[in-house]
Amino acid sequence: MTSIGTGYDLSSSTYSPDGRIFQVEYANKAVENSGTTIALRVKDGVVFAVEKLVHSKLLVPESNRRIQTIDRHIGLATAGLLADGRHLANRARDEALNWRDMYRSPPTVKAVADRVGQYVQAYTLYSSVRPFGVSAILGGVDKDGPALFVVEPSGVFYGYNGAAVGKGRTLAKTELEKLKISELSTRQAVMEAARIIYLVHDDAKDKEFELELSWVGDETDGHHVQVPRDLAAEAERLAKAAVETFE
Amino acid sequence: MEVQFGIVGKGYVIMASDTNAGRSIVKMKTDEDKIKALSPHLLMAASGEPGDTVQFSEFIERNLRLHHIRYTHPMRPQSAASWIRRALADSLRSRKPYSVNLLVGGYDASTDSPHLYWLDYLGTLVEVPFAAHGYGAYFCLSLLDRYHNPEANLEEGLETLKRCVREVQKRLIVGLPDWKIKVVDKDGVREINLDL
Amino acid sequence: MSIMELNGGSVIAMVGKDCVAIASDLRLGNQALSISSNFQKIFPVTDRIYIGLPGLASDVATLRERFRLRVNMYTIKEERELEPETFAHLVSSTLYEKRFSPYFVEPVVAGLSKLPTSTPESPKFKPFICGTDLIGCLNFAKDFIVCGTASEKLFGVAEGLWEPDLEPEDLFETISQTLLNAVDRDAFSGWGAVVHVLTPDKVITRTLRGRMD
Amino acid sequence: MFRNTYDSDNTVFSPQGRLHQVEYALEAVKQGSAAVGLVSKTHAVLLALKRSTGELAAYQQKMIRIDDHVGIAIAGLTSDARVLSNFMRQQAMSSRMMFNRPVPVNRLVTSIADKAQVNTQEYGRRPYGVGFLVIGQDQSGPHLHEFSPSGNSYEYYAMSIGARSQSAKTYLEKHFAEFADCMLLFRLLATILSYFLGSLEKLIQHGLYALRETLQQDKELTINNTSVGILGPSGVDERNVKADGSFRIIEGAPLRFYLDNMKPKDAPEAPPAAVPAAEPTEPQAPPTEDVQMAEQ
Amino acid sequence: MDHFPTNWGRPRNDTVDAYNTYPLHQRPDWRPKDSFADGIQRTQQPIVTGTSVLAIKYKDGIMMAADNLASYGSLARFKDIQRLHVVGDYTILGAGGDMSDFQHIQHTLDSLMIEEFSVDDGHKLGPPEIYEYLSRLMYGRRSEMNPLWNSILVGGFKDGKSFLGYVDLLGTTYSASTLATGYGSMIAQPLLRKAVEGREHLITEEEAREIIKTSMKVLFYRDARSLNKYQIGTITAAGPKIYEAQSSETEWSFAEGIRGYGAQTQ
Amino acid sequence: MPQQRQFNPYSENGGTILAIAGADFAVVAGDTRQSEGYSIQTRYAPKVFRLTDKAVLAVNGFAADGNILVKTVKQRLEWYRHAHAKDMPLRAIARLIQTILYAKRFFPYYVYNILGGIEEDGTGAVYSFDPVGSYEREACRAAGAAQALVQPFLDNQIYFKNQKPKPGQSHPTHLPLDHVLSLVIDSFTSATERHIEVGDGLEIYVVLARGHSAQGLSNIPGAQEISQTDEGERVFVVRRDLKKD
Repeated sequence: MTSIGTGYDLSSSTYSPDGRIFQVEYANKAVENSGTTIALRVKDGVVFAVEKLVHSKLLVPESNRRIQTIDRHIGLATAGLLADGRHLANRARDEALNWRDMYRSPPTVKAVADRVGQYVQAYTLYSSVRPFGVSAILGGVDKDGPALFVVEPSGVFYGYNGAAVGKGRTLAKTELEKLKISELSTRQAVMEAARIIYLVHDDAKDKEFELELSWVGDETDGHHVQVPRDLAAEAERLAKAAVETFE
Repeated sequence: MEVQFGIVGKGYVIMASDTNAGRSIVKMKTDEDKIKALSPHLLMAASGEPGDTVQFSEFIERNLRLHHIRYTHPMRPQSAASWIRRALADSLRSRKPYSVNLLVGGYDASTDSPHLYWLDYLGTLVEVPFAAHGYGAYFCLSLLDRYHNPEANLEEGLETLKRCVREVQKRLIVGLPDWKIKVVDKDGVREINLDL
Repeated sequence: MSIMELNGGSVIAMVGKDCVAIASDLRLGNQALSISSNFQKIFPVTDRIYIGLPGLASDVATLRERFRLRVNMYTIKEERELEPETFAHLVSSTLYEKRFSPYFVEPVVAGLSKLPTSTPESPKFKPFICGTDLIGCLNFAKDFIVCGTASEKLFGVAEGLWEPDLEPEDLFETISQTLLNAVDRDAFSGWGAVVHVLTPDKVITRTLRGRMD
Repeated sequence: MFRNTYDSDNTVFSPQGRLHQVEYALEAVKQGSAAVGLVSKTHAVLLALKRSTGELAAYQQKMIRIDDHVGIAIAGLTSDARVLSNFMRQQAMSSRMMFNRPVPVNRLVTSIADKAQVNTQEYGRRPYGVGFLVIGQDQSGPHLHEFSPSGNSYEYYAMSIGARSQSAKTYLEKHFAEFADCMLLFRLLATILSYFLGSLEKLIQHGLYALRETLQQDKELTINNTSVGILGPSGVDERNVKADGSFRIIEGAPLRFYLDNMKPKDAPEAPPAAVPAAEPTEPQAPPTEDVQMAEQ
Repeated sequence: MDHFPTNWGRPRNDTVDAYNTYPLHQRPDWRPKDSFADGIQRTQQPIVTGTSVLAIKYKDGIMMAADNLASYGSLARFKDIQRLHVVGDYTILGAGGDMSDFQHIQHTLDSLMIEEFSVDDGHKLGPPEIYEYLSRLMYGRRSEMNPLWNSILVGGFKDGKSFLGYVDLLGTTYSASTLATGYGSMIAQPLLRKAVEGREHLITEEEAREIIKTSMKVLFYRDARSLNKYQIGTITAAGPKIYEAQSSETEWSFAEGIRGYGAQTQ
Repeated sequence: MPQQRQFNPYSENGGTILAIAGADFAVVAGDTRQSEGYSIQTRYAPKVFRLTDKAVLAVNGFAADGNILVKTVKQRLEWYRHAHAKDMPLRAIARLIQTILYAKRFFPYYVYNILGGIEEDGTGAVYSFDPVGSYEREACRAAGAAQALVQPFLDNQIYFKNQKPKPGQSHPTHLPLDHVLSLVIDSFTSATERHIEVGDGLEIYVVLARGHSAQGLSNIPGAQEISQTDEGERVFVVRRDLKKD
């Protein structure tokens, strides 16, 4: 990291001699330091799973939500600065509502991702603002079927069948590539997602974590909602068992 | 912009009227006599639509004289006033109603008492101790409420009248310099000139 | 400003025990200007029938004369005194004649009508009151009739104060309180009042002074 | 190293992806005196240590009423607290005006969290220098939330913020299991012992013990430097509390009932069933009766 | 004498306005003017309109009814318009008046429900809240002199409580156990009140249906802008339900004997 | 200039309200019918609202403006409670209402308000307003559709106008609560008889100053206490039916 202390990395409106915007790269660092967030696009829907690091026993379980709902059929899970994530979610909601105002029909996930991407990119152009310390996974089922996109702090976004961001993203990606995602059903995807989160969780560094699961698809007649408690408990039980046998 | 007063006192009725004849903003005549003696003991002051006032006054005078000739006795003030009211009431709903406001003052020889009647073009009739027509009413009815004395002799009555005329001349935006004052009592009708 | 409110004035009639009362204010005005505080609006029709005529003063006088004519003609032809019910219908038909250019007056009739059982020696009467609108729609009420510029106020106070079977003196008190309190809240009525209480043997007439403003 | 080049503007990420200005803002919260919040199944309480700049000065306000069903305790720059609490009051009122509905507590907290987030992202703005503990009650019962200037907000069973709040946190983490079923515990105890304290009082006791942990060496909890905010049905010692148990702040003399029932600091960690014969823990320092904030 | 120098030399009409008070003197404004400078003409009138909506409280909740007609003046323009609309899980709206304004309201309320769904914190907007929001919306637009030209019934059932309220283009709000808009308030309301008032909790669904059916039939007979095709909507513990369109059996045979208009007999 | 069809933002919803101040109490009453033209919209739409433990506001005229006005006043009172940790005194509420009304001087709230309650000095008080905020403290005031019917009756029975006291005595300056309540009920039954927009139901709010014993209310069936302050002020509501024709 040659440019530390050289003064080229103090604002997102400054290029370093080798043509990089360090503030955006530092923003990505913030993403990497946060709990793993993955999502799977399967045949009949999309599943989200988040490794929510628990920083205090006093936290009330299930009430501090990391997966937001953007529209009836679109969910958004973020990794990185929690507050930046909520800001993006609010913006995404406005964009979806604006789409409905204009076209009187539900927005496609791609359309929302595109608009969120432009919004995030704008924050990387000026020195008066800092980039979003967040990678946002947008998923949902629209008229073109299930869709999954990840918007990075630079504003660029790609479509995925399986996506992983945050701490354990590399291990999670390898696990996702092993799966034949396109043949999975959402129910199976929930099991797999839970397993991967338990797998990537490194209980040496941060002991406590809470698994947050949500999905959207035929099972929920197109609504992005939390995975029902019984199914989530079942997934966690299997995930715990799978992790022991994995070593 | 016509003003007329009537005041009843001990055995007399004073009638006063301005002498202006105006059309819109022009003062056409300054010696118009608006108070007509209908009969030896009956005075009538008329104001309102130019033309109607004179036409109606003469119409009434002729009819009262006809009554006097036909029934040998002059009509008493109360009956005359009622007859005049009937004429106005009928005219109100006729094709071309008279637009005339009147004060009728007279001395009733049979009861030795003076009477004053207020009539408007609608045919509203009421006997009153003092009366006024035109903008003078707004300025002077309150004065008359305060200063009128039914038992006053002629001199005191004229004094009260002077108060009213001076008030009108002071406050009314239109100047009314000349006034015609007539009195009816048991001796009949006579004109008084008052140095205002 | 409707023509009914040009001269101002209000009338109320009330039923008591074998007696009726009719009262009115004494003001004659021309919109806000008060002309006379002694303008009678209630006229005797017979010893046992009185009529109150609030509204346009000119029509009040005209109607009063027309009713007097028609009542006298009735009395001469029938050689008997007129009954209140009959007079009420006379009023109604007189007004309806002018259906499309009406007299601006809302008459109120109060009277004592002779009972069939009544004999010249011991005459028996039943209280009768009625009111009509300006084109003669009859309204026979059992308790009270109100009209004029203070009619709403009269309704309010009368409904509160009136009770059935009031003796003549109590009826006088009730109708006086009703009229005075009502006219005190009305700019176009007031300047004194007159009350007539009709009882089988006599008519009590009293003039009230009130606020005079 | 190089930390000081990345910590002057709020729009600058450090190489490790941290926002130092925001972290420093959290330090500002620690400058404020301690505040503690606890929640049971029926009640939510806030307790705060009030500071006074001297014998002649009044004690600083630490607790603010937002609506009938929401109250907050603040730690840090009180002027920032004023701005944010006004905004919360407007949000609460507009929810009643628009929907005739008490604002759900979590939405109130996220609304100011979102506001705070913007200050961590735009140049020329500084993050807020105040943290809140927010208690509220709605159909799903009482709640406790923590708002921090970073824009993060979390829901807790119990929490403390401000100076030396860590020591209170350790107390709370040790006993928080008891808060939830304070009601349960009380019923059990009531039958066995004539323990006159109700469940609310039990909750307040825990709060006071936690608050006491944050005191400096020679300091004591007194009726002047302590403030208690309560949400939920009326307590034993309370009068005229509205039926819906709306938020009320207790300061001054009425606190004596709670303070007198505290066990002295060094007593062994006896089970809470100790007979309440503890001598009054009135501070040796001359009573500063005259220095009184207006009755809240 | 007109004391404003900027008015000197301007045409004046003394008889009507001695002091030339109209138009009110204003300092000349030299800023560039756009075409909306003197205010756009926005006062409305309803174009495509729906007629009455009826609603009653009964044992299990609320029953509402509205015919499927949207008139264009006197033209029966659209015959398959659903004037009952479900909002959220506990509320039904029924609207008369301008149908374009009603569609705007439907969209606004749906967007509101999406926002509530997105927060996903267990708090759901019930009928009283939606009613209050709609009342504020209608009153707000009225206060801008640009009203939403509708009269709306809001029926709902949540947490065991039934709700029925009315709000219209002026923002006037009221609730009762029987409500009706437009002609319904004149013709149907007396029938509904006689059948329902005081015994809301005794009326079964069948009985409620009968009450609504008779009123809708009378309205079809008497309302010249009605259609014999209407829908009933119910909102009970089981949630909102809008039934298929139905018609009233009508009886016109008495007409045979009628000739001409009045007393004519041949 | 052609006269186009203008949208009229106002309407008249009938009903009548009245308030009477006693020495140490205040009574504020209103019927519960809401009508438009000849149609009854509902038989129960409250027009009288409790603002604080010592203040009650009655609104009458255009119902939409009335409801919004009450909500706005309550919100302003909430701000006062936030700032001062106590309820706004009656005198200040009256001035507050004036400012709120006058703010819309050129697009008024078409509402006649009457505010009743207990002043800071413990005396009963009534304030009456016109739609644009001119207000005055009085002993008794009626407003609304049947104002013309009720006000003269109150002049006579409360202020004893046109009545001479018995020789040697003088009219009572303040009437006892039970007598005032009977006058209120008579006023509304009379108004119901003669005015089509009044009827269905009557709601009477009674605000008692501290120390005023509630015996005046004990013999009134259906008196229901709805609030009480530490110092002792109490608010009751009494409901009656009125003719439904």
